[in-house]
Amino acid sequence: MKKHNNLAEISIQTDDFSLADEVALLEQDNLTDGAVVTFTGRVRNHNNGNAVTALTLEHYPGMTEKSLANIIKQAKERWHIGRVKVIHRIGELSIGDQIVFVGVTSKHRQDAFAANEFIMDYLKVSAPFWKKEKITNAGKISENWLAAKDSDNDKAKRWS
Amino acid sequence: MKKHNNLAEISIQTDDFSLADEVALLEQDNLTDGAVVTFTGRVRNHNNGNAVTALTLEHYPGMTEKSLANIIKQAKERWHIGRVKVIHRIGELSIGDQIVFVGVTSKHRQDAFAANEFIMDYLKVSAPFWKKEKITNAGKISENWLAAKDSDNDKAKRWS
Amino acid sequence: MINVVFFAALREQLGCAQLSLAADDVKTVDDIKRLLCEKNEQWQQTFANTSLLSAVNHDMVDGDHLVKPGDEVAFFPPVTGG
Amino acid sequence: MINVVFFAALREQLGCAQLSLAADDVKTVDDIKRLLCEKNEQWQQTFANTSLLSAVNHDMVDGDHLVKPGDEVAFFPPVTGG
Repeated sequence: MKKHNNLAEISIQTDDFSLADEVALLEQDNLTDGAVVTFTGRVRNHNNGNAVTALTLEHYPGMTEKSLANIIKQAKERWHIGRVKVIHRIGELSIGDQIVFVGVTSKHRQDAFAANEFIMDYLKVSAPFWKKEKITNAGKISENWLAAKDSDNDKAKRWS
Repeated sequence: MKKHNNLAEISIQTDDFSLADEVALLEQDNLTDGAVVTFTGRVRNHNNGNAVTALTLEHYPGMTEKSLANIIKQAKERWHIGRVKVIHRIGELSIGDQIVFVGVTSKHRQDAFAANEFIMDYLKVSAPFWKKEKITNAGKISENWLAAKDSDNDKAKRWS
Repeated sequence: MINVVFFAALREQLGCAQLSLAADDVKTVDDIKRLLCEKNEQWQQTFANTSLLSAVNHDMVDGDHLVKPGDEVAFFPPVTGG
Repeated sequence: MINVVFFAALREQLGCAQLSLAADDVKTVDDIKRLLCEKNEQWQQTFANTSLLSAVNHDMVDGDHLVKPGDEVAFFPPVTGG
């Protein structure tokens, strides 16, 4: 495989991203990996029964990148994967907006599926991002920091 | 969720497909599903140590569609998933070409990951497609029908 | 009549993609296989491959599956798509 | 000096994003927490939340983790990205 030094594996950004462009980068000059698995997370219009109208994402600059790099490193130690890309947006987002992208290539699909889900599961519990939702409940608008879910901890524990 | 009758879940086609267009269709008017998982399979340049130069895909018209519809039905019974799209190309393909696409949306990412991998695992062992590879070995070009892999049967058995 | 179809390597080995059989003498998929093997040595050898799969009316079935006039019966090697 | 930073709901509850502490009196992350709780009732109540996480120099750590001058110590609620 040709080296691709210009492809940073991690991007924390306010701007939107293009799924097609990201996958094209993962596949470029990469004819050995036949499998590409992507995960895209978007802002839903509902959460816990409330109508969500917008989302703000805060992060801890520096630690976020370090945390994600560590997760990717672990994934590469556990599975035979080729290229990895993780994008997470920060700032103000609207309903339907893309929040997060994880793309993984591999020779065999099982590795790409497992590594992609592993990265998402650990991102959810160990990468320092926080969501604040703007919700409408009975006509009243309020802003709430999301509470972490036990189910996310359970998902991450499956891998250990 | 708005009904989308114009979105066929299965397509067997000679033409290439656009990942971006397919994901856009899965997400269109779909603000309840926050998770989108895609799998894309491409023609690799190597297989079993031989240099692959091209691939021909044959299928059994009618049975292929029925088989894939049955796999999708099973996936919907096992997991809470929203929309599904399966595309499989047939005919002559070149190195790097896209062969297969599976896209699944869901409210919770775990369902989309599991359903997507389930669909691929069963497609591999029960959908009537056959690959013939054009390979170069020690300067000699030959055409070989691919042999089925035991590992694919093992993967499918994991789900039962 | 029963419509019998062959795919991929099997089709190439037999040099035949499709044939029609009178339904009188056959009750099961295995009966059809036996009848085809009587054609000649080559068909017999080709069908000796135990990994061959069979389908009736687009559903994968075992050898003891019953067939009736108008059915489409298919024989093919293990699948390799995806 | 030790640089202490706060994020998300914790930052809003404290009304503080960052402060500096003399490193003399603190050996561990828990020592810093204790020192912050002495500021006033509100800080004490806010840090009573047992689910708060801590990091030193961008690595998640437990309360008994040792700190030294120049370290960046962070406190924040459980993460909710993705």
